[in-house]
Amino acid sequence: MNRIFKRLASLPISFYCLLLILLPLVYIFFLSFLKSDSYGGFTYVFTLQNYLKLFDVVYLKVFAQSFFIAFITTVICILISYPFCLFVNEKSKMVQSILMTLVILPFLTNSLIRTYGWMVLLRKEGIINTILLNFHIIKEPLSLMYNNLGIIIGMVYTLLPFMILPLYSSISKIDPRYIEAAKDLGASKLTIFFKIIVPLTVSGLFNGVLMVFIPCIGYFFISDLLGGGKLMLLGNLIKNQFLTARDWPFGAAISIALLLVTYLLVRIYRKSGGEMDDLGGL
Amino acid sequence: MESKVIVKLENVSKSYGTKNVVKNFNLEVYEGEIVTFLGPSGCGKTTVLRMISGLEPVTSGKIFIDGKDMNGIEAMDREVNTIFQSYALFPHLSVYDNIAFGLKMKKEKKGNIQKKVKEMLKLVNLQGYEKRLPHELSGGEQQRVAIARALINKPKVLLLDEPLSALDKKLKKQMRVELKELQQKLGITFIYVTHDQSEALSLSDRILLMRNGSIIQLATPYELYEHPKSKFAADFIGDANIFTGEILGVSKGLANVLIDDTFHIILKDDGYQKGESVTIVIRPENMNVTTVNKEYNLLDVEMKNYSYDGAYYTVFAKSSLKKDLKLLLTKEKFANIQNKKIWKVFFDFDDMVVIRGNK
Amino acid sequence: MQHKILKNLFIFLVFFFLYLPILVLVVFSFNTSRMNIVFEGFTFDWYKVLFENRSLLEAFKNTMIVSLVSTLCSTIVGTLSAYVLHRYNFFGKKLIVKLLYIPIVIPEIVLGISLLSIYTLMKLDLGMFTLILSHIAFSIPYVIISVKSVLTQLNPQMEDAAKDLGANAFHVFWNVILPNLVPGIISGAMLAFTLSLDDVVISYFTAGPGSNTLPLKIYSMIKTGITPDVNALSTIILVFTLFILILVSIKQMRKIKKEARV
Amino acid sequence: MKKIVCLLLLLFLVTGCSSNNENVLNVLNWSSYIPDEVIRAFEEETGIIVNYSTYSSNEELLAKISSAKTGTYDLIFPSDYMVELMIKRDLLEKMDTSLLENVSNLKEEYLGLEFDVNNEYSLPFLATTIVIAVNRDHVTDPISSYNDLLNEKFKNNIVLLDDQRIVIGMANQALGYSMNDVNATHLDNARDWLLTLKKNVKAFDSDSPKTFLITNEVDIGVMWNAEAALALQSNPNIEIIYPLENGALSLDNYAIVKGSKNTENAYKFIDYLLRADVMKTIIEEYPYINVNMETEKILDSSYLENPAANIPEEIIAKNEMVENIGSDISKYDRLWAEIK
Repeated sequence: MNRIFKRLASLPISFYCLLLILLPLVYIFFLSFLKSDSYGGFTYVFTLQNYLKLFDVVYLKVFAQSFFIAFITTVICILISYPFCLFVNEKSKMVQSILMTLVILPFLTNSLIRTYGWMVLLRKEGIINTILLNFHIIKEPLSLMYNNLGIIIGMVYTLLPFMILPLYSSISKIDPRYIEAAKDLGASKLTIFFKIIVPLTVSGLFNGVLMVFIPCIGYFFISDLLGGGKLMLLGNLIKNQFLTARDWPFGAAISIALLLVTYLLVRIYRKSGGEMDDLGGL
Repeated sequence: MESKVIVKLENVSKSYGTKNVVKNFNLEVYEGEIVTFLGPSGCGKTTVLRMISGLEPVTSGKIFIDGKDMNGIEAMDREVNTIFQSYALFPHLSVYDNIAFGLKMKKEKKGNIQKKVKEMLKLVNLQGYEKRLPHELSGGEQQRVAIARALINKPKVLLLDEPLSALDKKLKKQMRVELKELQQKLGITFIYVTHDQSEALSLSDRILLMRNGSIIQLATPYELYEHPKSKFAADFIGDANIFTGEILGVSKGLANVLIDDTFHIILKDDGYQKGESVTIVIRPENMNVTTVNKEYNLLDVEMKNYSYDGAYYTVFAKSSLKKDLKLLLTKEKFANIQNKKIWKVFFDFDDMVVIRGNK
Repeated sequence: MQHKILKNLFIFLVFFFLYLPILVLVVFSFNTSRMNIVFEGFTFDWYKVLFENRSLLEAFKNTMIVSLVSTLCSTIVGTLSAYVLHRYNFFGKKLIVKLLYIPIVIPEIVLGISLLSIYTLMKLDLGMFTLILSHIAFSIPYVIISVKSVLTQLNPQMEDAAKDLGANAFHVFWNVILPNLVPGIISGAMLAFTLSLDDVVISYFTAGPGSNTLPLKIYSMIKTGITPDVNALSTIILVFTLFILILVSIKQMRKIKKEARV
Repeated sequence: MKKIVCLLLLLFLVTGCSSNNENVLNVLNWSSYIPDEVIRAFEEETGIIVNYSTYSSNEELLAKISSAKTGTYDLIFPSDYMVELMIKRDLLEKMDTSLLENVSNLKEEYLGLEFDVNNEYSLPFLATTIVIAVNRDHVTDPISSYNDLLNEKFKNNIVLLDDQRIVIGMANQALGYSMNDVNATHLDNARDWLLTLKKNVKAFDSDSPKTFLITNEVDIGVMWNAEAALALQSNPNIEIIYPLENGALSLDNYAIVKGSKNTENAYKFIDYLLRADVMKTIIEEYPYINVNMETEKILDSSYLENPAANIPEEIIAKNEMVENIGSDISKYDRLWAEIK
């Protein structure tokens, strides 16, 4: 009976891992070495062509663009999240928990709808431009979307809580006596921040970096809606390979490259002392 | 009258990988007695208990309960029950449901269960607590629920794994008495695990002293205290002044032992060989302060410090020996020495326990 | 003092940033103007339009089915698995523990396309089934982590006690462990449900005919022009989420108060 | 509580499965192509449930058809060159026109075209051509050809279709080549031309370029005629320009997917869409180029007088069509990635 229970109970998770995680990834890996034929399928011929294609200047450019957007987004998220979390952490426990709930709340609503809200705000004749024009702050409407700025606003907005939450959780764990001790020893505010707070929250920080940087590369819908389809990101490129160009092997190769980047970031996160269980928790 | 053997361990060993936690354990526990496994933490006493209960499989050897070989029989099917160190009450179940748990697992009839739980609640003095949840009870009450939950299954042996360690000192003493009374009332065999020697001494019929997975000594509390068979036993049970020395010579039924190269102790001869190592144990309460001049076994000492606990004075004294001496003195005796700088201690033959060897 | 004002101002600005687009949508869902620029007059028309949009309601129904079914399945599998991984050692466990983090860290798009490829390979119809399967695929790890965090806090002797009292492995899990996991299970299920409700990327690749979900529908609505009924829809979703959140927090408050009394 | 949840789930499952019954039709069509009410009326009339999904490019359609299991989709609406490709790849079922009562309504000139000479696999649904729409409220400069769009004044002021064949074809035509040119040097020139134009492009959008014009996001748009017609309806100051270049014509067609399980229903739906009055409803909602003779007779003036809807025949006559270019498509793919 006990053995049977153990066997039965371990079946679902084994099947799940095998069929829905391992198999798809192994298959994608396998696909990435196949030769694609024009318009459609692939032939079972081994080739490295798909990986060589990644080094074509055109596609390197797409990588560069994606990482640039992801990098800028991550930096902005960090710049907002650190002071925000530090200031919130100074409030009473009750206020803190209310504020953190308020951070999560918007993200329980549909992300596309929120993105649409930004479209209403950022359009040439949208709310922001209208207000600025009416108050004669600007003479010409600003270009706030259908460019990189729009993409970055959208990405920062969508991903900000993934930086705030892990950072807040590690900041709130800092023993306030460390900071008092540092003050007592005559450290300036900047020194306290860089020499005490940052080192103590480094795993939370990398958790945030991981959870912002990686999705940023793949969120094709934000660059579609707020970027006006002008900037091709890796997400769009992969999507095109699978849904329009139908070059699955090449799409698979890009995905594998993306997985490598992800793996690298996870390694850095683990090195910084982060726990896998702390990832992705809203 | 020879009692029936209820639990028997034959060459039981347990190892995790290459680490041997329990080594060649042999033990017979008689029906109706309280046997205590005593030893420092990590000595393997809890492991032995868990092997008896079936929560831990044996690596080799056999365990018999009531004559039946327990090999291959799981915890759920053994007629023993355990009271855990943290009680392990089910936090989501009421007192009633906690106590009824074992019977429900055996699929007893509802009416039966109700009746038995009621009896148990009465036994442990918790009538009216049926609907409470464990976190609404005090430590002592939780303890009693744990006892009731185990006893309701009418186990042949009750295993208790440090059951009192979570309680404060006063409650501990009270529960000790309650446990003993309960055991006498029900006549169930207790196997009791503790690292607290005073608990072991006051509760047990027999104490099994363990160290590093092996049995050091199995004896009644009196035997163990008065006649420890090893230095470890002497040291672990109660306080003791322990001296190690070498037999210099034997003559006229007396043996001469040299301690720390300075002090000679004369013992009654017990067939000692010249050059043999011996350990001499003297309990603090057996250290005699004397004003009479004896010819031997007199040591000049000087008071270092003392403490008073209400009944006795505990005195630490300096002498020519390396280790300080510890003495337990009555008020009168203490008054005698209080103002003297140097005074004498006499080692009587009858007060010294001699352990051959220096282990 | 001045510092404090500046700090509060910063906090306020961050919240302003977080709530601005939502506020805009709510306000303009009552605006008679189609263009969303100036508030011309108050109307409920867009709500009426919304409830006449059959394909949108269809998408809503699909979303609810997918989210509920996938949440139910992933909660059951996730809870059982968290316990199995915590309690037992079995062949392949080490690998499984590592694999579990993959759906959390890899880009959603990679998970989406790899699932799509595997469905094509296995000749599965793209539709509700594949959609639910995909949602289960990305939800399970979140449930496991959430349940695991409660599991590790349980008294390990509790399980021994149950066995000692005659419970078999199934009874130990069902009667003793499971009831104590409820908080972890609930928060895991809530997380799975919200993730599933809002998923765009993975659904984009694994949905088929007749399985359009709300996020996909909204995506195409946004892409095909300005439609104030989207505002109305988002307001409804927002109010709905708020309602649930308030319910949950009231329940939690009561629990905290009750515990405080004891 | 548990029971209620279970019941709810059961209910959902039952209602979810009920749509899996026999009488369905799985349609895969362009977004914004057939109004909701037309489909509802068909469902009411026949009791057939239409599962309607959309795509926004021919390539996406092809990808969906080839990756989905056979029998997933019944009726699709591929454009000309895609019909040819799909015939070659054996993705289409032969069409039995005898089952269609209203097939005689179709205009001759749209039948028997090169991509499916005998209309064995496809029948025309709607046609569309590319026009330039200019908001004359803000732009006064004369515009008559694609090359005029390179004017530096139009910085960040143009919306183009997010369609590589059409946009690259535009560049080819502007440079005097055929829109289907695959010559490497010609394509290099096309790339340079497009990179220059890109400075003026605010967005690439196939789904709703009209929105950009209507919201004054941009003042110039190169788009399908129906989009332009709708923009014109909401802003009469928009001028519709037929480009000096040959321009592009695209013909979208009914086609039944190989292995379809509901062919009978597909024919019923095609026949329904071929009715004069049904097509009138469609075309008035989405003013594309009408290919139905009988519909022509009953069209309202609002359609006939809209220069973006009622396209002169000589314009259509000189339009080029997108052709299947085989493996040279990879050159287009790369060029597309290069300009984005």
